[in-house]
Order: sequence, then structure tokens, then C-alpha cells
Amino acid sequence: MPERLTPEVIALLVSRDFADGDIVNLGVGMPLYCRRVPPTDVEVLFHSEQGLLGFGPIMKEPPPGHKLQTAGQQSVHPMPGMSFMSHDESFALVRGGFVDYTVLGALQVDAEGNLANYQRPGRITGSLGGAPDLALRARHTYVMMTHTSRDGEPKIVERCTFPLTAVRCVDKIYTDVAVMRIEAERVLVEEYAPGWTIEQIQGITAAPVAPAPDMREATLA
Amino acid sequence: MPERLTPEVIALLVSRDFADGDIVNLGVGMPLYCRRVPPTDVEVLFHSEQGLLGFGPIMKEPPPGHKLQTAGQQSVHPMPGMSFMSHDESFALVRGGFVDYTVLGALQVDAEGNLANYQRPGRITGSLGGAPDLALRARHTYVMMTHTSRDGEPKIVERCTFPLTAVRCVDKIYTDVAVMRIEAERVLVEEYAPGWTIEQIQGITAAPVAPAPDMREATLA
Amino acid sequence: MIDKVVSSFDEAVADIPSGASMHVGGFGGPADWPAYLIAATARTGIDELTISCCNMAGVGPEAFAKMIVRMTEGASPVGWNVAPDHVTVALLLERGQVRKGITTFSTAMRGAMKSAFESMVEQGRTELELTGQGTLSERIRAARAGIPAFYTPAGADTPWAEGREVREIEGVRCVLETALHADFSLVRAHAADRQGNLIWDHPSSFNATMAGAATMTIAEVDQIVPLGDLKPAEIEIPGAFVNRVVLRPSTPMTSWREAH
Amino acid sequence: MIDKVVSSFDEAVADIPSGASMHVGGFGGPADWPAYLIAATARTGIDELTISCCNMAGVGPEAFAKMIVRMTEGASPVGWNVAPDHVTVALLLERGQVRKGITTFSTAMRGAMKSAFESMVEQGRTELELTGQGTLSERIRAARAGIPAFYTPAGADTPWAEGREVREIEGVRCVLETALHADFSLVRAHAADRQGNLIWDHPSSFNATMAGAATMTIAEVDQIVPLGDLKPAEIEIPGAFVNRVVLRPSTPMTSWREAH
Repeated sequence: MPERLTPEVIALLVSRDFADGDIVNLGVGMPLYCRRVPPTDVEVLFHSEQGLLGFGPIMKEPPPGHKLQTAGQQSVHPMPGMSFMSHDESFALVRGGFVDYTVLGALQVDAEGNLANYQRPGRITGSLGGAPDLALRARHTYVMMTHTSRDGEPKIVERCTFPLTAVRCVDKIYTDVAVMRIEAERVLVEEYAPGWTIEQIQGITAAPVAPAPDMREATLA
Repeated sequence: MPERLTPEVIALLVSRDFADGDIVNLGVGMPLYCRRVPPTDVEVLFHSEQGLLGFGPIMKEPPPGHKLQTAGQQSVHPMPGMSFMSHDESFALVRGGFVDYTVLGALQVDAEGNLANYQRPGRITGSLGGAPDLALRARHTYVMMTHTSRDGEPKIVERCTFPLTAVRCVDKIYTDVAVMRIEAERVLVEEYAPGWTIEQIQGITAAPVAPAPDMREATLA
Repeated sequence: MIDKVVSSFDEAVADIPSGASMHVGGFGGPADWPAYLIAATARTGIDELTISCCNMAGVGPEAFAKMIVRMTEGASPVGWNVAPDHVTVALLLERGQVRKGITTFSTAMRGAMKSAFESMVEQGRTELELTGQGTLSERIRAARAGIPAFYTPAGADTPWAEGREVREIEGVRCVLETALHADFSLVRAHAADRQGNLIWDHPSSFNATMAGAATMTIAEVDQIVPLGDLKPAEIEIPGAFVNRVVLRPSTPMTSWREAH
Repeated sequence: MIDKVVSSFDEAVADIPSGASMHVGGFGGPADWPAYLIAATARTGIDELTISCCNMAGVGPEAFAKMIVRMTEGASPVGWNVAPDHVTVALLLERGQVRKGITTFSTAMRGAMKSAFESMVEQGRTELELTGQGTLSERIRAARAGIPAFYTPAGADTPWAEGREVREIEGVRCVLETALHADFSLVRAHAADRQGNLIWDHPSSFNATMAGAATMTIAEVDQIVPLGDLKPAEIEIPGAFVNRVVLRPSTPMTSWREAH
């Protein structure tokens, strides 16, 4: 099998869409790589669930007692224009449709755009976080994840078998193998990682995939 | 007929109940007299609808451009501890039950405690202001008004004929003639203005009135 | 770079079409009103507007000017209500630009005068939807917050909330109210930065409530400060809710008719 | 004179009875948590609590201490999670004081460890009500704001919102959610005055949302300042929503078991 993309590269692919003034919410885990590779020529406002809008780059060595953190507890720098609000106002912003992009991790995504990312099967506990509102109400909902689970199971499926976080909400899926969009209940491959063929991608995907009309090799140019 | 009480005296009667930490909202017109006679020994926080809590005394001669005003556009002094909020947060405070006393004017009040103060009969426009939420949700809803209208019509009636602002909300009525409480759909006179008899009060009231067990002459002592 | 600052009021309101729905801030004194934005809207001549505004009980400037003429025995009308600093939504009402008003005050405070709204309603030219401030502010907040509908006790069993669905919740009769979204929100704030972050130096009233409750939020401000000057905890409305910012002139203009 | 300052954490929580419902602030780092109030609640030994808290995915201090002992080959456990500065609601979970938790995070972030909540749920000792942050924060805000119920799109047609009434509003399927009021709210703020006005120096998260959404709101603060020091526009939560204020010790305590 050809090589898979690193999280940094996937983050760069995701970030290409961000434009001046866009508000972007990054889920914990892999999506936070998008904060490490901010577009330098556009002014993007990063939002974090606890009421933080417009935070700066991730801090390498935070001083003791540093309070400014992302939802995933990474310490971050302040930024001019940054604002604080309560959790209810923070989700007014989300639910009101002011978030342009949300980038979320997933356990499963399916061809209808349904998202499952809060509970593994067989478990009786789980974690929804802010995902239900973000996934439903952001202008663009992107999933960023490894194409297959640690056990090699496909995470892109025909119909999710894991409990759903939100229905019909995912626009695009960015994995270490491909960039796909959900369209009319189909998974269309827009870009593939260098060396990968559509057949190889289909081989590790449990939903039928089809090439988008403009399918191309993923590049950062 | 004996003399009627002045608004200043009625305001003093109303203000007797205010205790340390109470939040008090005063309607426009006569109720605002309660801000002119603040209890000096208790710390009362006056609330105004547009998002003002804990404002100070009314200003005699406001400088040009002075922005701090009551809902009735009287300029007021700032006070230590004062806070500003949006209109929605201001009514979260009202609807949430944090206002201890609201003192409102009325066109009619009835023996069920119903309040009519937004529209005169025959008119097709009116003004509700913040009264519906204040009247329903304040811990104590007091009406402060002249006992009869300018035309000498009774304003305390058996059942309101004017459109209702809010139902079953008035606890006490303070007029230039008496202090009354609404109890079990009856109007009980607690205090009468010096010289007034219960018969004279009944004579200008269109609901049956009865003396409260502890009825007494109104005093400011 | 994000830059929401627009150089003129006329430019800021140029794309408001006839028939638009608008939230207009404003409550009591002149510092509460997006007066220059209202004046610019009047200058466009658009009509058939649906306006939600807490206080639509003002006397229009024409009526006010006439009254001043009467009171001053014919002297030229330069009354406070004519200069844009003192314009309220009554200007739009008086000029017949409003098809419907959603408000909590429609009658003039002082008995003898009639509000512009009253005259228009009596002439059958404007429709009135009267509601309470708690309900109006929560409906507008719901629009910004993406809450399609909510139950509130205010209005149950009263004529002003007639026709709403009623439901008893934990023993309290409540009415169902829906989010009130508009095409445009015109709001007034004290200061802004180029990202549209807003602060107030007195109660923000409906101005903060309405920011974000429309497709396009336009803020009229006394000051524009460099990015970073507003402290993160001090920002009442983040720029996310604001689309355009316009600076008020440092010298007040003398007539609302003057282009700006 | 209004004075909401209480001199000790033990005194501030002394009247919380077993079986109480509690909102507990807290989200990520130590600055978000009312840690001393939680520690004092643990010391009371009350149980059968219903706790709503955004993040209940913490590892309890006992489990953490054991892990540290293991990792340090038997050295004395003085791990960060044991000192009250780093206490989270996991302490109450681990000690079996919680009958039910309403939360958005119940599983530990890091795969290998189990949260105290998970262990209790697996043992059948604690009930879990899982929800999203938008719904939880809005339900709590609704309690403070006197809104008995509202419709929201989050959760429609998902298992986690099963059993709620569903209604289509303007083409969007929404679920009916109710206000979540508690007997007590324990919140953390940066500074307060004697009237209970609160400010934050970083995002207030659920701490501001929960203030006022309970019969009794208790705030744990880093500083108490003279009345008048907080600017009116800077106050995020007015004292109206706050009943008691307690000052954190200037020198951090070393064990949550120590009375204060």
C-alpha cells in the first residue's frame, strides 16, 4: 500500500478552504493540527467551546498557571481581537450558524453524512462534547480522521452502526488517504494521497466510493 | 372627602418593605417616586429594563450627553456595584424570578389580581413595555396609582374590562387613599389615608373591599 | 485581513431593499439609537419595511417640527428631533416606510401627543404587533442563538398573546414564541474595532440583543479603536455577530436629510 | 448592607443536603474549576447528589494517586490531582457521592485510563445522562432566564436525545428540551465584590452559565475587591445571580481533606 498522509499534511489540506473572517472550530485530537498550520495570509478566528474566540497559536512552553487553553487543554497565545464569553453564548454562536467550519474527529461517518463520534459499541458511557451542535449548525462540517481504525476497520461506512451524534451533517471527509465529499448520499473522492488508486481506497472503505468529476492527486500548491 | 396622599408619601409607604439586597424595578410615572425616597439604611438595587442594575439617585441637572438613565428617561447617578447588561439578560433576570419588587402603574386592577395597564378601551394601539414579565415573575407585584382615574372612575374593579397585561399577579395596591392586599380574590384594606373610612374607600372602588384583620391608619413611623 | 468598517452610512444601508425586515436598536435617550443608520435608511426611500424595535412610540420629526413652529409662533424648526443625532425609528414611520411594526411601546408617553406609529395605524397604513419586552428580547436572542421556539409564561391568557399555542409546564401556563430573525439589524454601540467587536459604556439594551439576530448586522459607533485595544473580557458582542461598522461624525450633522 | 462573602468553604457548603441537585462549573484546566468548593462538598460526606457538569471525565484522585504510586515505584502520592487546587468533580464521583451525572464528557480522554464516572456507571452506582454542550448550556441558561422549555435542532433522530418530543419547525426537526434548575450552583470566577458581582480573566465557560440557575449560587474566587472597583460594563454576572462568595487561599492547600 502507498504511504499515508501525516496529520500535519491533512491539516494543511483542510486549511486551504479557510478564508478571511472565517470562524473555525477544531475538535480535540487530530483536528487541532489545523491550529499548528494556520494560513499565514488569511485572518481566521478560531473558536473554542468554553467561550473563546480568536485565540492565537499553540504555546510551546506555557508558564505555570497559564489559563488560556483550547477545549483540548492545549495552552495558546492571546491574539488581538480575541473575545471571551460564557458557554451559553459560545453555543449561541454555534447554534446560530456563525461557525463557518467545524473540523471533527469521528468513529464512523456514512454515505448519508451521518456522524458517529461519541460512543463505542458495547460501552455504556460516552462523550458528546460540543459535537452535536457544531456538526449540525456549522456552515461546513468536515471530518478529519484516519481512514481506518487502529484495528484496521473501515470508518467510512454505508450506514453507521455506532450511535449517531448528529444526522446528515458531514460535508467532507479528510483522511490520511483521501479527501472526499458527501453528495446525494454518495462518497465522492475529490483528492487521493500520492500513489493511491480509487480501487485501493475502496478496499479500505465500507461504503461505495466514486471518483468526483474533478478527482486529482492531493497537493498543497 | 378627606385629603389624598401625595405621590411622595405613597412612595414612602411602598418603600417600607424594601430590605437589604432587594432588587426593585420601578415603572414609569408615579412608581419612580420610589427612587426619590430611597431607604437610607438599606441597600436596595434598582433595576431598569434596558439592562441597568443598581443605579443611583435621580440627577437634578444632568450634563449634556449624560447617558445613564432609567427606563423613563430620568438621568441618574452611577453607584458602586452597578452593572450593565443586554436587554435579553435584563429580562432573564426578570423572568428568572430575581426581581423582588416591581412597582407598576395601572389603568385597572381587579379582585383576582389581574392587571390592565397597556391599552385604553377603544384604542387600537398600546404600550406593554416590560410589564408582562415584571408583573408575573417579580416576587412581589405592587401597583401604585391614584385610586380613581382623572375622570373620577374607579380603577379597582371586580373584573377588569380593559385588556389584561398579565393575570393573577398583583399582590398589593398602593393608592392615594389606601394600601390594599389581594387575598383569595378579595380586596383587603390594610391601611387607610388619615381621615378616610372604609365606607368612603368603598364609595370610590368598584370591587367589594373589606378591612384586613389588622387594618390601621397609614403611618410612616 | 478582516475589515468591517464602511466609510459612510449611505453605503452601509444601500443594499436594504423595500420589503426588508429590520431589527432597530434603541430604547430611551439619544445614546441608545442607531440614529445615523435610521436617517440613511430614510434617505433611501425604501418602504414596506417590517421593523422590530422596542420603542416605536416616538413623535416623528415633521410632527415635532410643526409643533415647535406652533410653540415658537412661526420660528424656523430646528428642534432636537430633526438633527440626525436625535432621530428615532419614528422618522421611518412618519414617512410611511413601515408596513408593520413589532414593538413594546406604540403610544406616546405624554397623553396629548400622538406617536407617528399611532397615526399610521389609525390610517390603516401600518400594522402593529404589540408584545412585551421580555418576549421581544428573548425572541430576538433566540434568533441569534439558533433556538427556533421557546415557551414563556408572559402573555398566557391575555389578549396581546392571543392565538399562540398554550401549554402548561410544571403548573405554569406558557405560550409558544418563535425566534424573530430579520434581514438586517441596525444597532448602536460605543466602540468597535475593525473585526466588529463591540463594547458599550452604558446599558446595551436591544442593541446587543439584536446584533447577530439578522442576516446582516450593521453597527453605528462613536469610536473605532485599533485591533487589540478592546480587552477580551470587555467585548460584549464579538465581531462574529457583526457584518459592518460605521463611525458617527465627530461634529453632529444638522439635518437627517444630509447625505453621509 | 449587602455582604455575600462567606469566610470558609466548609461554611459555604454546610447546608447542601444529601440528595441535592448541583450545577458544578468546570471545563478544562484548573482555573475553570470551583475546586475548593468541590473539596469542601467531599468533606461533608453527603451523597445521592445529582450533578450537572460539562466535564465529568476526570480520573479520581485516589485512582490517580495509586497510578502515581505504581509509576514512582511506591513513593508517597502527592500527585497534582490530590491537592485541592486540582480537584475536579471526579473526586465526588470516586467517593460514591453522586447518584446521577448530567454531562457531555463521561469517558476519559486518554484511552487506557477509566474515568471515575465510567467505573461508577459500570458498577451500577451512578446514572449517566449524556447530552451535548449546546443543549446542556442552553438548558441551564433557560433555568436562570425563566424559560421553562425550548426547541433545539441538536439531538433530533439520535439515540442520545431519544424520548424527547420532536417537532418540525420551519423544515428543521427539533427536540423539546426543558430548563435545568438545581438546588445549588458551585462556580469559579476570577474576582468578586461584596455584592457578588463576578468577573473572569479567561473564558467563563459554564461558570457564568450556571450562576443564577440554582436556588443558591456559591462562587469561589481568586480575589475579592472593594465595591466599585469592578466597572459596570465589565461585570459579566451581576450579584443578583450570586448568593455567596468565598475567597481561595493565597497559599494553595496541599490536601483536599484539610478543613478550610
